[in-house]
Amino acid sequence: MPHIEWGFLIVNYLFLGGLSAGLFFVSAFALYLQQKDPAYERLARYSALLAPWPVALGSSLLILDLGNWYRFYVLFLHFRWQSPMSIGSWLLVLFTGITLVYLWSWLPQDHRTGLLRRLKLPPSLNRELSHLRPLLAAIGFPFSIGVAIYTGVLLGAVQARPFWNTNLVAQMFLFSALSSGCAVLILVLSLRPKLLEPAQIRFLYMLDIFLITLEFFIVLPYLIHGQLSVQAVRDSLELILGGPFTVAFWLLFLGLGLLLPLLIEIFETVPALFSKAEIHHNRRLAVLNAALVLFGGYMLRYIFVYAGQISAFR
Amino acid sequence: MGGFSALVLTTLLSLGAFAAAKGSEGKGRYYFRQTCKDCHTKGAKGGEVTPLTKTMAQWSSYFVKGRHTSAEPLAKLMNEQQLLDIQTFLVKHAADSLQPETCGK
Amino acid sequence: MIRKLDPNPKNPKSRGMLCARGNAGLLQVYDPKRIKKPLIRAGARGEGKWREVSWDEAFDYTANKLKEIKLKHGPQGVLWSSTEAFAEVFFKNLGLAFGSPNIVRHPTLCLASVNLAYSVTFGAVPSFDLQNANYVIMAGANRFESFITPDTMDLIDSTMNRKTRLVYLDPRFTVTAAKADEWYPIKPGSDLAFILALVHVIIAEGRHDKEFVKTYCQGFDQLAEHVKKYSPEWAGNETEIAAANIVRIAREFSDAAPRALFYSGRRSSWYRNDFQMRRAQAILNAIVGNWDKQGGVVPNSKIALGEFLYLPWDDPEAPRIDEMDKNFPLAAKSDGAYLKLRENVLAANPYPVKGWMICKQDPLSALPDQSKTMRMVEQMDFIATIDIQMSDTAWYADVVLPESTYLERQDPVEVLAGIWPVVVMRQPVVKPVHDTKPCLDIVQGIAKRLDLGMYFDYTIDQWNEAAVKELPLDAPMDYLRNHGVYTPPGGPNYGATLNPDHRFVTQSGKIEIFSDRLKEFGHDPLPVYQPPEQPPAGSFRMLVGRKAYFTHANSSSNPWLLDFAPENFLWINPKSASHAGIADGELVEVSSSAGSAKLRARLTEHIRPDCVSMLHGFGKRSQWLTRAYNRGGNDAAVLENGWDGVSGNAAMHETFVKVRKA
Amino acid sequence: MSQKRYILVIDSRKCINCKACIVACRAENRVPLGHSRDRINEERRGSFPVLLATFEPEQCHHCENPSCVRVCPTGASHRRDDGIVLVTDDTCIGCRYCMVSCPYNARFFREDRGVVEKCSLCSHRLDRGELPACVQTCPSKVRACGDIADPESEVSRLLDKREYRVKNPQTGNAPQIYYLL
Repeated sequence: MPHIEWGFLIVNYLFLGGLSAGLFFVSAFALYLQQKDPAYERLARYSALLAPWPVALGSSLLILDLGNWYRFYVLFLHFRWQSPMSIGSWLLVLFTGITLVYLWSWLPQDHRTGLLRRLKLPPSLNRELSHLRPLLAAIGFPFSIGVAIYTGVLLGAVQARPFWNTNLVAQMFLFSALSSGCAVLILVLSLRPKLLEPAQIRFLYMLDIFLITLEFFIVLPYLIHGQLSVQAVRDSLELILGGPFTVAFWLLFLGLGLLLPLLIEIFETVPALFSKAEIHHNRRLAVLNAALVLFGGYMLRYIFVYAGQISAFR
Repeated sequence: MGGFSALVLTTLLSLGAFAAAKGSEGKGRYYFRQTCKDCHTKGAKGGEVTPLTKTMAQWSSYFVKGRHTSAEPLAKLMNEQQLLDIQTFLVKHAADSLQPETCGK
Repeated sequence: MIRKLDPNPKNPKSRGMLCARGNAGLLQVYDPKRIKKPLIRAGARGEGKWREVSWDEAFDYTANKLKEIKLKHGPQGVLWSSTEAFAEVFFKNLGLAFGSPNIVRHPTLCLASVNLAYSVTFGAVPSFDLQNANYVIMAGANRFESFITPDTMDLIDSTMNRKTRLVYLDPRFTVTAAKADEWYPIKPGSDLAFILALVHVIIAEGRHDKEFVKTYCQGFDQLAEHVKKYSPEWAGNETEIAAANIVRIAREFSDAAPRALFYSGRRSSWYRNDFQMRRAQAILNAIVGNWDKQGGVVPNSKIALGEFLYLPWDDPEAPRIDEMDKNFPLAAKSDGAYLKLRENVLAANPYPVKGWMICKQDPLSALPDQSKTMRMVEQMDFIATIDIQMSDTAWYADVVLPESTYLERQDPVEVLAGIWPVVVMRQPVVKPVHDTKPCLDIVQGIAKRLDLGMYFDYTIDQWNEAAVKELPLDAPMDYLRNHGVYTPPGGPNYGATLNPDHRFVTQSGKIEIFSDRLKEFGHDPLPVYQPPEQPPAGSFRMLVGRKAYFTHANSSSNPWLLDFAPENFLWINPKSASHAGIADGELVEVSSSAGSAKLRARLTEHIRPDCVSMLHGFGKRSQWLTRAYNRGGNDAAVLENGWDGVSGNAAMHETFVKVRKA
Repeated sequence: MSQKRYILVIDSRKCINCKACIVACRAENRVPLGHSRDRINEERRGSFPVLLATFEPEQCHHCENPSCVRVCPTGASHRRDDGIVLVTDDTCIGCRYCMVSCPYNARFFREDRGVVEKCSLCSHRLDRGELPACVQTCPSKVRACGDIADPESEVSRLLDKREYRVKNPQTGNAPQIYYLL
């Protein structure tokens, strides 16, 4: 009876928004670590350079998904604190702005000049902002967490859909988003071996192990909590426990997208866990690992967007 | 008048043969509505009369005996053919006929 | 531009309600697939090639063809067929003035058996006072689903509020079954056994209204003797309704009398003994004394309308082609008997009929055994159809004369008879959107060219003025123009015939339980039960059903309604379907000796395993109706030819079909 | 005069699934083909010959605490003081968050205009003193619509003397269609 209103554009948007949040999060983290180890600068830089694009693309998809895309500005004529979408659109626009300024602060002088010329913008904009990086990271950090969480809150706030209606969804989306950010960096670093620095990979692996573990320990209570909840929620879990999304959830998301990359990461980092030894670094495994994490993140959003809309009180 | 009565008598004897008689049901209905209905409607001086008012036999004998005593004789109002038509119409739709209808509708 | 249709709040018959198709009626006016101008066929019949012509040309063409046929075959060589409509009288009169005895109307496809059964018994066609009844037995007449009128709606209210007990018999679990207090999936064809057993119990237990029977009825003693053999145990076997239930229903029914009735109305054209079954219903109603009482069976009251005194024409000389006098001497002669008529036309017996004038009717969809109707179409030299849309029959016609829809035309004033009759006048709400005409104009156009103009020398206003002249109103025409309806004061009429001196319009003047006249014409004077033939193994009895979304076969292309049922399905019980290896939604072919239809199967518990059923009005042949063409299956193609011997009523539920995957 | 509060009272037992309400709404509100603002939920149970079929009309519940209004990012979905929940066409951006949030699936997306549409309880008719089209046309008079704030109204009297239920109250929407039992 309930029909699917939000389709792949929304799945993509939720995924891409989370990705940017994850990238910014890693960048801010790396910027902090850079104080101790300058090697982290590269990590901070690359993630800063990547961060704005997914969310910009995602927001465009969101606007495209609107029935009246040219009316999207109406969103910014209102602020409705009860509406996750209203809060979210403000968050998105502010976060995107911050990521852009932050990116600007990471660009070398000549790149800035070239860019301004090409965009026919006044050269006076060509300011050195590198000193503002910590400030921007500090301001942007809560926004990145906000954007990552909001994509889950958007769904979790809907009482009408028992599959969604718990804030565990928001946490799941948060850790999944941050983990996806790590995965993008692992991918980029592994695909371009000359950029590779084992310490950074190690950092990303360790961070991702932490995030995936957290995510797993939210998925678990989500299932348990659902089983202990009211009938409608129990019924809605049937969608993944013995329904159209069972394979997608257990195999594609939980198996391939969560546990397998976790195993790969643990396997890779085992030597470094108990000694100063370097991690294994199998580039192919790293690429596979990153791809699986991203795939898992995407599946998570696909499953939740679709299954959630079908779930209903009967 | 005698010829008319004789004709009606024959019809009385064999009701089934009415179609063979020369009366026209359709025209009878017309003359009935045109002439008789002036007085024979509810509230008018003749009182309501429809084919259902009498049985087939009653209608036939009515015309044989030339009733209509309280008003002008029927023969003064219409000619023989017209009366035959009316009779045909009334008998065909009388109360105990095979096609009992109020106004031939 | 009509935005929305609202019912006339002053009309007590509508009481503010409109059903789905009432609400969707405005699309008839704005249907892009309407017939917008008169059409003359340009290609072969059914090829769909048409030439748009002026009305003058269409009239000339039609009149010339009619003259040709008259010259060759006499006026009886043209058949005039029409269906219930306010303006039907004009069309019928044109046929009569033309000199043809062959006027055929819809009752023998509808309720001729009920009308005749009650006429023979009570000398009147009654209404059933569902509004006030406390106990209603209804068989097959699916009043909550197939035909939605205000009296039904009161029944819903009183049934649901436990004021009325509704016992419903139907091989299908219809909406009415769902709402009834008791539903029995009676074995098809055994209804008469059920009724006779009710009569048996009521008489055996002395529960009949003795005073009423003595005063008003004749032949009760013969009935008492006659039904002795029809015990509830016997009927239990025949009907598959437990004897205990039959006894209980008989007791409850007679206890509730006179506010108890066996409903005989509507959709009554089932079996070859339909008349006798309806007679039994009438007799059951008679012996409990519910006649002309509140909550019982009440003779229709009429309001006498005046008539415009148009000139009379000569009675037709030839006998009717369906030879009503010989075949159905008791039936309403002026309505004809459609299926017998078709037989005789096909056999050119006793004379050829080569022209067919059709008004608002779709014989190809309406008559069982479509291939026979098709043959009748093919053997005609000329066919003209007056319709608002390109029906299946219009599609095969030579001339199509587009009538204005009911929202665009002035119709004759009409009495809606009933327990509380009203006078209604339909007035146009918009000017004709296309080059269409009302029926009278079309009739006059043809009549003039046939030199019959003098018989139709009046306007619709003159006609209506003559009609309303006698109403007790100061300015009746103005009143009806302003209000659309005239409701006589005083409310429902009961008891006008309940006077020992009253002469019932029967042969004896009494209520005829035993009918000498039936005996005289060689029929059973009391209903005699004969067990129905049962479908052979692997076959099913085909039942036809209707949904009130659609008006017979002619609104199934209305987009607002089509939404609810874009195609019809073959209802089949899952048990039977699994034997035949048929899955839900699968395309199947239903076939009988008459022909076949293809449609999708709907596996449903809502039907007896020995029956299948489909909705009427689908599987259109007219390609003009793009939304309805070839959607679902056409019941008319499958149903076999056959009729009730007394009334000539079509027997729609006597066809055995085979079902296989298509 | 006190503030009006419109509600619907539905006696589903009287519903015969005739669809008149849907077509009347279609005509009144020019609802595009393929959509409808109201519907009739069918439930069928049992196997031959022990069977049950029920019909339950449903449309926007005009909730007291409407989740659709809460989640609307632009305020296009709003609730009038008399309780009627409406969508303002001009400010609806077509995000469909309200649709996803409605426990009753009472809304649909109108492709031709890119906005969300729903039952307005025929507010324009109520404002003129007429009943909603579905209420007025219903052959078996399944629905009653009126002012619950007026103790003398038909709806108040029905709820005074009959038992009733509302659908999915656990969503916290405080729905205002009362189904008589």
